[in-house]
Amino acid sequence: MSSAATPAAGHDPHELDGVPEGILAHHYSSLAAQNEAVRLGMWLFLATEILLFAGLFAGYAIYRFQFPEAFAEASRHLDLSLGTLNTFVLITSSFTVAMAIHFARTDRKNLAVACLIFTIACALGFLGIKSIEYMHKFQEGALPGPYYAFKEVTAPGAPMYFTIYFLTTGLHAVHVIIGMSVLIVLTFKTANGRFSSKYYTGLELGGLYWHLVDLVWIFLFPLLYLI
Amino acid sequence: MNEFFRKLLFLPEQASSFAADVDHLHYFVMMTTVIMAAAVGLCALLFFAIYRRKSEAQTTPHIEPTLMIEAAFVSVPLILFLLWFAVGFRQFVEQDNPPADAIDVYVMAKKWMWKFNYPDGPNAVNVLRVPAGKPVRLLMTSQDVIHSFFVPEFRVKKDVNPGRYTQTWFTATIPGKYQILCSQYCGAGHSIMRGEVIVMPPAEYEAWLANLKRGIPNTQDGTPTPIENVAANTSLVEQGKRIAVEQGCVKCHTVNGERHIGPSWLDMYGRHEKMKTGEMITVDEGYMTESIMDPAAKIVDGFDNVMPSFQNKLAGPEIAALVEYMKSLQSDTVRNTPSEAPLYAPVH
Amino acid sequence: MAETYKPEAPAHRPAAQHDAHEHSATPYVVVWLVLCGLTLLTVMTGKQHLGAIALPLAIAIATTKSLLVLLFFMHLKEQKGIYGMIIFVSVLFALLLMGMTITDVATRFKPLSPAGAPFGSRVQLPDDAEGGDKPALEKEVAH
Amino acid sequence: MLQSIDGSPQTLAAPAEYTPYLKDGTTVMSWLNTRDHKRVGVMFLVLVTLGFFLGGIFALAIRIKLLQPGPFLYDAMTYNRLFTLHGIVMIFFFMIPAIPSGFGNFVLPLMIGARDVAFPRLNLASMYVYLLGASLALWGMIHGGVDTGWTFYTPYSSTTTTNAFPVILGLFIIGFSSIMTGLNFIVTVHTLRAPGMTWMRMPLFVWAVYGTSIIQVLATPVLGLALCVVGVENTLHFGLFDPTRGGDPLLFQHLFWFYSHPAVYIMVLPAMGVMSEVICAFSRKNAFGYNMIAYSSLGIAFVGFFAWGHHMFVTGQSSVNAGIFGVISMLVGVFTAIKVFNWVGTLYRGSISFNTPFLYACGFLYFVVFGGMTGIALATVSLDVHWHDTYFVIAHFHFVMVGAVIMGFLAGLHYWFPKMFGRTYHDGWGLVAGSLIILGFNATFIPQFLLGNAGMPRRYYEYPDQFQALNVASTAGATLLAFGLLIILVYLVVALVSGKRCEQNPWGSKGFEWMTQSPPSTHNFDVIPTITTGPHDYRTHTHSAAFGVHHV
Repeated sequence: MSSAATPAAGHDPHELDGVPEGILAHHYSSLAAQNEAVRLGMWLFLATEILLFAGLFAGYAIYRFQFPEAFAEASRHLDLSLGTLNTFVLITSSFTVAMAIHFARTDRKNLAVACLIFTIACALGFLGIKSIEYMHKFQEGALPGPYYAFKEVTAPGAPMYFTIYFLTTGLHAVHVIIGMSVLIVLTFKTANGRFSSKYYTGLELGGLYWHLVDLVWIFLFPLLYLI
Repeated sequence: MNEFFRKLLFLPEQASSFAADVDHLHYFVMMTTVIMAAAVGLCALLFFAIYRRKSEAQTTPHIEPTLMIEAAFVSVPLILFLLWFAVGFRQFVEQDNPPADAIDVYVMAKKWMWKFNYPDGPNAVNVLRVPAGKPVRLLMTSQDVIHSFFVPEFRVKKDVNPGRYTQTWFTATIPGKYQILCSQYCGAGHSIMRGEVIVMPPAEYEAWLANLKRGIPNTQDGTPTPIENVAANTSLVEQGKRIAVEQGCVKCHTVNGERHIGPSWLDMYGRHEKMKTGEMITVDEGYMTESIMDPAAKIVDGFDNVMPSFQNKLAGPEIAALVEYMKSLQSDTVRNTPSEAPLYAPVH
Repeated sequence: MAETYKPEAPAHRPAAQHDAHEHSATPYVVVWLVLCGLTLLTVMTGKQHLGAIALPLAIAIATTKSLLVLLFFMHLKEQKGIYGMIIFVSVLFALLLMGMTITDVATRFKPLSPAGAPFGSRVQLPDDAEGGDKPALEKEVAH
Repeated sequence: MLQSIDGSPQTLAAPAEYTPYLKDGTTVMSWLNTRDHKRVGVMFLVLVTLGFFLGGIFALAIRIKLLQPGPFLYDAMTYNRLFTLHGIVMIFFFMIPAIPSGFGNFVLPLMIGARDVAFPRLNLASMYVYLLGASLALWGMIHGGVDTGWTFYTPYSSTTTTNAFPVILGLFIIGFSSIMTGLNFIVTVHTLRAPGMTWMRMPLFVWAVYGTSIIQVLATPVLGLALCVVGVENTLHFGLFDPTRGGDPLLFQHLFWFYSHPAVYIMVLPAMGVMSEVICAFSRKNAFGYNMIAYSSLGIAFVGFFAWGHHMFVTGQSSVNAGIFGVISMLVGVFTAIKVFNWVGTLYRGSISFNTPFLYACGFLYFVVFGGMTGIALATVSLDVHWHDTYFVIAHFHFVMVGAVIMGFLAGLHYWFPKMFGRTYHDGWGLVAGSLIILGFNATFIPQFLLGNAGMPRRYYEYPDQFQALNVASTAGATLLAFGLLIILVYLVVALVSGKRCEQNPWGSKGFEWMTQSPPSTHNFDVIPTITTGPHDYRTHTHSAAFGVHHV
């Protein structure tokens, strides 16, 4: 889905006095206009992501309102240290993606590639920590709906907490995986010199998507872990 | 005038108290719609007739609407629509809040049938008997999917959601038989899930109720489906007393006002209780049902948390019977009048 | 004489692609440190379970963190207003969806959803779920 | 085509030799791998027309069964599947993509003087995603179909044993096609307008499609989430809406209607855009109150998001919510009323010629007023208690959907037929078919209004006997409507094959899309025009005026 959203950037570059140059589609008046359009398209796509998660946050709001003590009790059984670590991992990865774009814009390709690789490592770390938490929950039986068999929390509505937990973190994990694959593609492109101070929109859009994934987690973490 | 419009628009009989008002708003709205549609259509045809194209080379002036016209285009529909809303919403709020002296009936919707429990009478399937001229409140819930209680003649409709109560009310004015239809899609039998409301003159209703209490089901009640027989002789209150004894409630809760392991049930209904957490609540059906299912939720101050939960031990109708029994334990009168409406908790 | 269509050669050499010239990386590092600090803050306050103000405080911290990411990491600060407008409108509609659903649940007729409705939402642990009149829905579900 | 600078009337030079987009590569691959927005638009039109006829077949099957009150022809489960599939196919396969992805794709770049949409490859991807979603849903329909109604209300949709998951997954994927098209158009309007075309000189169809795109981009994700969660609920039973675990079925209804109410404006707004163009073109007059129509398009798009609760007045939603949603639903109605008054104002002192598109415009005016105001009546909270989930609601949304949107679709089809295929159709047959459709449509749905008043609930396989007479009348009307639509199919296909070749601007319209050749070349304009006036400015008569150059 995301590769389709940034179509115009991935053309085979043609050199312009040694510095790679974005290809100008026939119907745009200038390269700047084309980059403007691509960036506007990306921001609109980010708007759709925000509304996608809005639905789940509405569900969270309702069930927290109806079962406050179940939510509080269940959230205390989450592993706060792993959650906090995950938040730091994502914020750092957001920082390194921003640095990667900064290096690309100042023609320091190798540093940019290094930052991107570090970001992908952070993403893998996030997914690793998440799977540890999931395994822990599977053993405990803290699962959504009819599969709920968690002994400690028996307040009414406890399964609703874990339904919301698995839906939100699951959907977020899917977006982390999408973001990671976009970053892997961009790393290869940066490696073979595709982006430069003349043209780095493709990398910037990948970075925007990754920042959004971080934004969603910034809201998810306190709501799920810190009630 | 009312009858003419009602027949013209195929509206069913106005057999409930607010049916007439709703229909008058109906006529006003529909007539304005038809007039506006006709006006716009005729105006377009008129302009077509007058300004038909004279020649291929004809040019037309560039006309912009004056501010006055723009203001009129906005304000006329706005005022009209807001007027409709004002009248409509007032009627809706009146339809949504039952009067205090309404007769309670518990409605249980189930895949493709209706079950009615009268607090102090029999329960019946697919047939709801109500006295004419008295408000009847329906506390409805469903056992599986969403259904919807709809009686066209009363202009009454309310979805019946699983997992919670929804309520609606009506005052049937004209005695007779009216069809209950399910109007929320609920599967294969959605269109055959029909019941019947039999509106009886008050005297006849009391006589019918009295007969049934004495266990003489003299009138065949609609078409009770084989699965559900009509338990004619025991009222909910008596069933509640029997359950209270069977389940051992009376071992901890006295019925004569003495303090025991649990709070006494005498005069409990409607009382303002202080909880352990200091929160003041009024004892109503919601609180009583909640305490049966989850005693630890709200414990009365001065008592400790020893009561076992009856979750999965008691079915829906048994809970309703227990609640009715508790409500009937009033010290001043051993009530056989219809139960008061539950006190509504303030909307916080 | 029809002017045959020729894709316009890029008439002028495009200047450096972006207007604001990037010079130093310090703003990123600063923003990163502030974000880490805010995360620590929200974890500390969250752990103490402050009760009523816990939620608004957590949301406030999360909003400031997201604004920081939006303005600096995503360069919203130095770009045209249209992008900020898009995000603002989408957040507005998101809040609208959450707000109206909460108003509905909050102002519902209270006995309408007693926590322990006859076949209410109490936790049915699989091992003791077979007792009592299990609601038909659950029978069908747990096949 | 040389552009005359001084704007003197340009005698129609022989059309210079150019390769129209239809001839520019005639291999199948050139169509399947096209970057040309016009070809994507034509392919979308073909697909949505197939969807329309499939939905029509389901509709006729339902109408025939309803001739008898008792069981007849097929059983209840088949009936439930039929009305569900009728709803799904008509709404998701036809109504939502028809005008935005069909005509919008073809005409919008022409109208704003662009060579193509902002992201040509995303445009093609949108069509393939639509194809993938539609085929997945069709596969689900063939293997057992789904009987939950197009609204998928839980807990019925989460416990139904019919084959719901592939259909839900198919609709989830079709949602992406809608998002892609909307996103594409917003970026196109923002970045690719011709020089000189300020926001206030854009044609009204572009305003309408712009408003629609905003809704498509901002509302469809919530439908995606709702369908995704219902799919998970139906297969894995996560219990998000499971009432026995404290779940709240109303939460699904909130999520579903948060999309589905703005979705009705995705359907009707483009039709209103087509109407603005057709009424201005055939009365040869500038739009009366251009600003009001333009701003009310945005107003509908924006306020439409606030009004979804009027679908849930009787579902046990709190009366506080009912009040809030009731008031806002009234505001949305005002925007439509403004548009209607301005259309009638446009006719004033125009020079009107009565062709098929204009007949559909008149039909549209009547249906939008009658259908729209019954919508406002339904939003009047106390009347909705009696009407909700009865045939009155069905008559209302068919009046607005079939009446407004399909009239708009047919008007657009007839108005832009010469522009798209370079041929003209037989106008006489067009008028006959149009009047048949308008007549048949009224005969089908006026009885349903009365059925609703009489209290017949919707989605009823067997109904009480007293409703039979009206149902028979409605079925008769439905056959007339179907017959009218078939006539259109016939004479349009005939026109496609052997229609008379037409000149560049057969209607003499001053819409910007008529300023380039018909059918246009692949790159639309030889030289990107500069715009100096608004659209539809008929103060000076130049038969096929040079592009936008007028004595201001």
